[in-house]
Amino acid sequence: MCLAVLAQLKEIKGNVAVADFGGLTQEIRLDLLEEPRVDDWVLVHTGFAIQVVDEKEALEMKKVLDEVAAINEGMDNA
Amino acid sequence: MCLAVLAQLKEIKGNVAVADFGGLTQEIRLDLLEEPRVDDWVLVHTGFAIQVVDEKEALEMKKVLDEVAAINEGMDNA
Amino acid sequence: MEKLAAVQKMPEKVSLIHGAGGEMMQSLISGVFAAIRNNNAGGIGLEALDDGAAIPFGDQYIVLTTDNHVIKPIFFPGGDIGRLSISGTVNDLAMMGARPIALTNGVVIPEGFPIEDLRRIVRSVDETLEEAGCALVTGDTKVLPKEALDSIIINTAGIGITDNPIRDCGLKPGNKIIVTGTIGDHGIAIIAHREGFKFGSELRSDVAPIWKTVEAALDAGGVTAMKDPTRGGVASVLNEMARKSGVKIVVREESLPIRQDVRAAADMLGIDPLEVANEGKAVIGVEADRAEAVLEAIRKTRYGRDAVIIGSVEEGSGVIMKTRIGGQRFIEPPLGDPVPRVC
Amino acid sequence: MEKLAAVQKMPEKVSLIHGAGGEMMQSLISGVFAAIRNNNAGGIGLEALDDGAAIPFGDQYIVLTTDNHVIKPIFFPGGDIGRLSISGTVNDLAMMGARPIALTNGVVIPEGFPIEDLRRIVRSVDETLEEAGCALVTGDTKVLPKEALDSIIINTAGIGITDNPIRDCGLKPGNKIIVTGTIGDHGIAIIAHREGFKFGSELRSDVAPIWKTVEAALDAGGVTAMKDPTRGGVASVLNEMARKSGVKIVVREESLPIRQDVRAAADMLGIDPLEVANEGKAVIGVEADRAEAVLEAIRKTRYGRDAVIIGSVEEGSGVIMKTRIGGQRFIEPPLGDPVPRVC
Amino acid sequence: MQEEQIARGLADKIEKLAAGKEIKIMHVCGTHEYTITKSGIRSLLPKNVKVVMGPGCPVCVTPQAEIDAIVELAEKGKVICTYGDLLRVPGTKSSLYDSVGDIHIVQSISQAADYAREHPDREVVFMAVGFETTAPTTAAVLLTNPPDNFSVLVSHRLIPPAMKWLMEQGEANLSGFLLPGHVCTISGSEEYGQFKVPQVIAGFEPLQVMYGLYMLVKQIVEGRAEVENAYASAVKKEGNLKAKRMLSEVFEVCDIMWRGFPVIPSSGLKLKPQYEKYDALKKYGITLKGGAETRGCLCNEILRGVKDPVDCKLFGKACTPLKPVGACMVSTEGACRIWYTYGKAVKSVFTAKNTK
Amino acid sequence: MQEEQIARGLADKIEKLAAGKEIKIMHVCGTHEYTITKSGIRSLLPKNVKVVMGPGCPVCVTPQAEIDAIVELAEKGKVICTYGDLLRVPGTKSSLYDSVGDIHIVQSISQAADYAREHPDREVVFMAVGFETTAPTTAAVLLTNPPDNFSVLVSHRLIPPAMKWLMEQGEANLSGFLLPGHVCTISGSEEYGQFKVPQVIAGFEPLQVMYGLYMLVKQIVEGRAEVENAYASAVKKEGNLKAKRMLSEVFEVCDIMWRGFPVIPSSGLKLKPQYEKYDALKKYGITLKGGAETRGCLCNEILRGVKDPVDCKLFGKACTPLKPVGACMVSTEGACRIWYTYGKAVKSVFTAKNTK
Ligand code: SF4
Ligand code: SF4
Ligand SMILES: [Mg+2]
Ligand SMILES: [Mg+2]
Ligand SMILES: [Mg+2]
Ligand SMILES: [Mg+2]
Ligand SMILES: [Mg+2]
Ligand SMILES: [Mg+2]
Ligand SMILES: [Mg+2]
Ligand SMILES: [Mg+2]
Ligand SMILES: [Mg+2]
Ligand SMILES: [Mg+2]
Repeated sequence: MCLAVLAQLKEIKGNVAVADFGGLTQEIRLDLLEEPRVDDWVLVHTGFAIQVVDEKEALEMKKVLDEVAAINEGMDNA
Repeated sequence: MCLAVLAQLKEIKGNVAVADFGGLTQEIRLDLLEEPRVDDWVLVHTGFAIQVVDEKEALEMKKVLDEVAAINEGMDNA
Repeated sequence: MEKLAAVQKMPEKVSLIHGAGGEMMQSLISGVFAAIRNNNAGGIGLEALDDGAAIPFGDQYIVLTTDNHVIKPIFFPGGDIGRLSISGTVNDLAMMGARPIALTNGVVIPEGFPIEDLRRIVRSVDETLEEAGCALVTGDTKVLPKEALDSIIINTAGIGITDNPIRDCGLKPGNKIIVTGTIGDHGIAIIAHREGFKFGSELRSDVAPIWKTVEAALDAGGVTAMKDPTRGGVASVLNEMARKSGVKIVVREESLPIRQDVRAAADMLGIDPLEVANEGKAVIGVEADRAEAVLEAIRKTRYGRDAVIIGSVEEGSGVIMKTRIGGQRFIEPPLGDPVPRVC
Repeated sequence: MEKLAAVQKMPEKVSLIHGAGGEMMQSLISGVFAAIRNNNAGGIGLEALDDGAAIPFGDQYIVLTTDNHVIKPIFFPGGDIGRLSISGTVNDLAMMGARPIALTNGVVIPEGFPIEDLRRIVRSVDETLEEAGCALVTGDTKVLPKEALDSIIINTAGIGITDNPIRDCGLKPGNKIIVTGTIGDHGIAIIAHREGFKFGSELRSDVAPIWKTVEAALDAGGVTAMKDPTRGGVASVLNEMARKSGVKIVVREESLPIRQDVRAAADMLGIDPLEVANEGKAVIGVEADRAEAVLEAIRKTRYGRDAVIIGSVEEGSGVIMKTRIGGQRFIEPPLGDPVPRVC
Repeated sequence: MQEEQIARGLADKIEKLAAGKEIKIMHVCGTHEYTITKSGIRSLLPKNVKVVMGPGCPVCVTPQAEIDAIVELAEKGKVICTYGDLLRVPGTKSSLYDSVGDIHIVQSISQAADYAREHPDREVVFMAVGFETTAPTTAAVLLTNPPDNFSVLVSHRLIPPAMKWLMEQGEANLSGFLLPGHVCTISGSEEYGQFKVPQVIAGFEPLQVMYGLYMLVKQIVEGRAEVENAYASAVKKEGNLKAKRMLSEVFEVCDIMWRGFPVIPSSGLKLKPQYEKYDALKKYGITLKGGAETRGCLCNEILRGVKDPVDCKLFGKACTPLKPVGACMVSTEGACRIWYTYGKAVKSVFTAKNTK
Repeated sequence: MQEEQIARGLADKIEKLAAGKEIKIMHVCGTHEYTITKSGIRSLLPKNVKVVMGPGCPVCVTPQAEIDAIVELAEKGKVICTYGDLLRVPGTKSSLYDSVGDIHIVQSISQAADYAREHPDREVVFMAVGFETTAPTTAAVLLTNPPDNFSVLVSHRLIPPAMKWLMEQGEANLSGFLLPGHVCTISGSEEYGQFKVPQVIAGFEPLQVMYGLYMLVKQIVEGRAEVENAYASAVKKEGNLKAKRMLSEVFEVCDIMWRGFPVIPSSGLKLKPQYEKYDALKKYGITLKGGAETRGCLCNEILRGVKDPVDCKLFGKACTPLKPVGACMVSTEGACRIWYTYGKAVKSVFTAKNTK
């Protein structure tokens, strides 16, 4: 538990949004978010957005890459 | 109405008999007959013997043949 | 306009009667499947609606045929769906004059089907292959949920080889019509068994691969047409052969070979033995002067002992029966699967 | 004793998983159907469990294959059961290296099936035949009561011709493994559509007859083995080819061609695209020095544009995936049909 | 061959006897129609001797309301046992064949009772159609304590009251009746004496039918009006007394509607009070919905012998054996079905006679 | 390739950090297990760093009694909507998959409610499994007036009480916990402060898991015991406050049994009185039958991390993915199922490390 997928809100109508899952769009429910906005990146679990994530990049490799690169250097230096 | 087939009683047990339908045997019910006897020829309709027929020959062509032969002669003479 | 009307008269939904091998099946096929344009690989194709197709290959023909087997019960007196699936395809190949070579087996099984039953079917398939002298060379197995399918379905396709395909449309006025054995054995046995009627004696299906019987007929020479009287029975096959050949067939009622017990059961069930399936018989058209020789050759084979000439071919159309009392009537193809009746 | 135990472990009843194309299907086939002794007509027979059988005829081979098609829904994005039934058989023939010549169609229809749907299927069959350059030459139609069957079943058998059959067991250490296009398109599209999931964009089945793609590969030379990753997907086919060839296959995760939207839907559904069916793809083993030439030839064809080399063959056994992060794991054949999951 | 000679002999006599007259014979038995059709008897008769079918097919005369009732029971989950004949008979909306229920074809009511005995958890209803021949079998089973989960939808009818009603209409142009041999096996011949028209009881082999027709034509031509018995081997004057006793123990006579006819007085059977517990309609609270029969269907006139199937505008168009409107198109012995299937054979009669 | 470099870098650091120690990490999330297995993470770790799976698969921890209840509802003709995961989970006699009912696989509870809305004549029951991540979606649907023919069988459970109980058993030999990222997205990280053991919240991409493992090993080796967040992009300290509000509006905490465990205090959710009308058990009068779990199954010890699947006598023999005895063999993320399917991959770890 629990499979969740990243998606971007494209259109909002009440508590439902059209979300883009990377080439695929699907309607999801927004009940669990305080103030969802179009273009927000959200985590989707069982058809509901469960959290807005800081930025798209946040969940992508980039951040991890940077952090890990830093660790690697730190360790190598250690 | 009503399909009925000629059969010969082979074995009797209470109100049921094993009847021979000319190469095939099947159980039939005898409820509708007064005094069925083994070797009787009967007319069978929906699994029940509905009447004992006088003789096997009675229902066979033979009798008709004779009658008709007589008619034919009679007519020809007429 | 005539034709358009006929097409429009096609019902909106497929009904059981469309699968009963009679006129309605013909109308479904001609109304729907005949639309396929890529229907011929050079010889006898789909358009012929014969027992199989024939494709020229070198100076011979590859004959190809297929049949789905959906019989219930799957085990019945005289056979089972395994023997049926092999015999059905061997016989269709034989009806095209082809020696059966290799068969396929496409099995669709309902979830929950007993493995032991499957083994029994497979054993029967193998025994029938042995008898027919051919091999099952490739297969496919699918399983469907129990809600989706209630009994096993076996498709068998097959190939055979012939120098000279026999058609079902080759009858010529003057030909004799041979039936290779007793009529109605399979259909009457199945219906009696399926309906749970208790018959003391054993009605048995005639299901068998009859290539050797057919081979004997072909070797004797003069065969002009063949078809196996499966769904729809002899009534249906005679009509189809007459229609496709553009001839009339006249059959004498008293010549029809019908077993005594089949006749008795048919009478009790109110079903005409001419209208039920046979699974080990052929209806063969033969040139009149070869008829006796062919008959004799057939009678020497295991499955041809009761062969008889049941009628002859004339100019005209339709299938006429000269009845026992000298009346005449058309033999019409049955409309649907026969149901036992009491009146 | 080992073997006896394995046979005794066979369950008493067939279950859905026996039809899902994985290990259980293999066990059903080897535990039941392998008992058929009349299984070979002189070339590659039933015992090979290849995509089809090959029968020597003169100095060529007739290839014979069969498949039942039971897909639901019968109309789906990118195709329908008609296109599927033709493509499936054309592709099995192609997988044996054979040019498809003639097909059969055995249709089992549930009572009440709309005639218009049947017409639509028949049109699609015809279009696919046209595209594949072969003909449907013979057929059979059965109708079952609505209680007995809930959706149409189409069996398609077919014959093809080849000078030189290709096996699924021909992999040799050093060979490269090519997949002719993106993986999982059909299975993911079907599951998404069947479960009624509302996807805005169009996931589409890849169902297509790919003889021309295969022909290009064969013409380029060096092909050692072929199989189409239908039921059980690429995961199943790689395992089967490795097992039958007695080799190990090593696949690099990052080389696997998977469409962005298929990946997204697969993630959402919790299903592995390697474990679902493809209906217009081939997994091809090629000698290493011909790999680039074969790949180039394939890529020039309509259905081969996204072909890639996904891995290579080594001595050993099993199928190993080198993962994106440098880990490794076995790719196991799936046990049953994949079901969407949320956790 | 001998059979053929005899039949031709009889046909010749009939032709000679009937010369110059228009004779129209009604039979009231589906099995007579079957024999006549299957052995091509009409092809042996002269043009001026016509044989038409009356209300003698139990399936044909079962009204839609009764079909609707049995279909309703099927839809309510009862196991329905029926003779195959009834399977495709259309009710208002559906036939048993097209219904969703659990339908068993039986050859005998006793199979239905056995099924109920073997499946005590199921409710089993037997659809009891048929005339005097069949009704005693229902009585016999009800007299032998069938289980509580067994009941019958009684749809039995009697032939003589229908013939009586028919003759009272005046509207049927008939020279005489070929009486139903198996019905008479039970009921005997006496009862038919009430009708002052030529009548002959006949058996069912082709030659027996030919013989009966010959006797009837002879009686007609000779201006007599009696009940003659050409099936004496099976039919006694008094019929089957035991069967008649059982009938009257279980049933009492009632007025009943026939398909194509209005309610005919004293032409039906209903269960006596002590057997009402086996009455499926009462047991499950089903009421027969009387109502308009399908419009345009001439079953009515056809059964009365005043119209032919081809007179019906629906014949072969809206009404075919695949989609029957009236019951005459359902049964293989229904007049419309027979004309539809074998109609051309009528032509072959004349072809046969003209070309020889 | 860059990913591979990074992963190998992390693995090297882990190996160096852990050198000479035996480290056993428990994760409590099926999706973590999936990532670990599918990307071969165990093949990258040194022998002395083991990762085991705790009670983090909602399907694994659903007791037979709840499966029996939903199967009973299916057999009573209710339409059952469920996530695919639950389909093959065996109850006492049957799974939903093997039951005769009308079972719909849904991707979301809102599809189930829509189905009920579109089929007002059917009774629709949704089987609501899942932890803190999933429970709010149930709350959200119940807060938006689902139709009267809709109800839920509430099978939600909470992770921290289970971890607490687990640690109180003393019987689990664990160095630290990899915390479930998506559960924490809702619940936040604060709650886990109560546990005085090393803990790291991790995401689900292979590198995120590697990164979380690295942080956890570092924390363990450094002798700290804190809640670190390696999934900060999604997990806030306070979690998702709105979702938590909705949870407490609809549900109250209760004691509940877990498969393989006894009743764990305050580890379940039940509907508050004002939502009881949506409680399928109450609505249809079904009682959960507590009872002996299958004998010989070690799910219990396996989930606690004290036994491995291969310690179970039934493993691979009486218990296989095709005929699972315990739920750990059912879910693709169940420990037994994973060992059965990918077990050999464990060997390939060492092969890989030895041959390079
Ligand atoms: S053709 Fe049909 S509608 Fe017309 S009278 Fe006959 S049964 Fe009735
Ligand atoms: S192998 Fe099966 S019985 Fe043993 S612990 Fe795992 S799930 Fe339970
Ligand atoms: Mg044929
Ligand atoms: Mg065929
Ligand atoms: Mg055939
Ligand atoms: Mg296949
Ligand atoms: Mg032929
Ligand atoms: Mg294949
Ligand atoms: Mg195949
Ligand atoms: Mg295939
Ligand atoms: Mg056929
Ligand atoms: Mg191959």
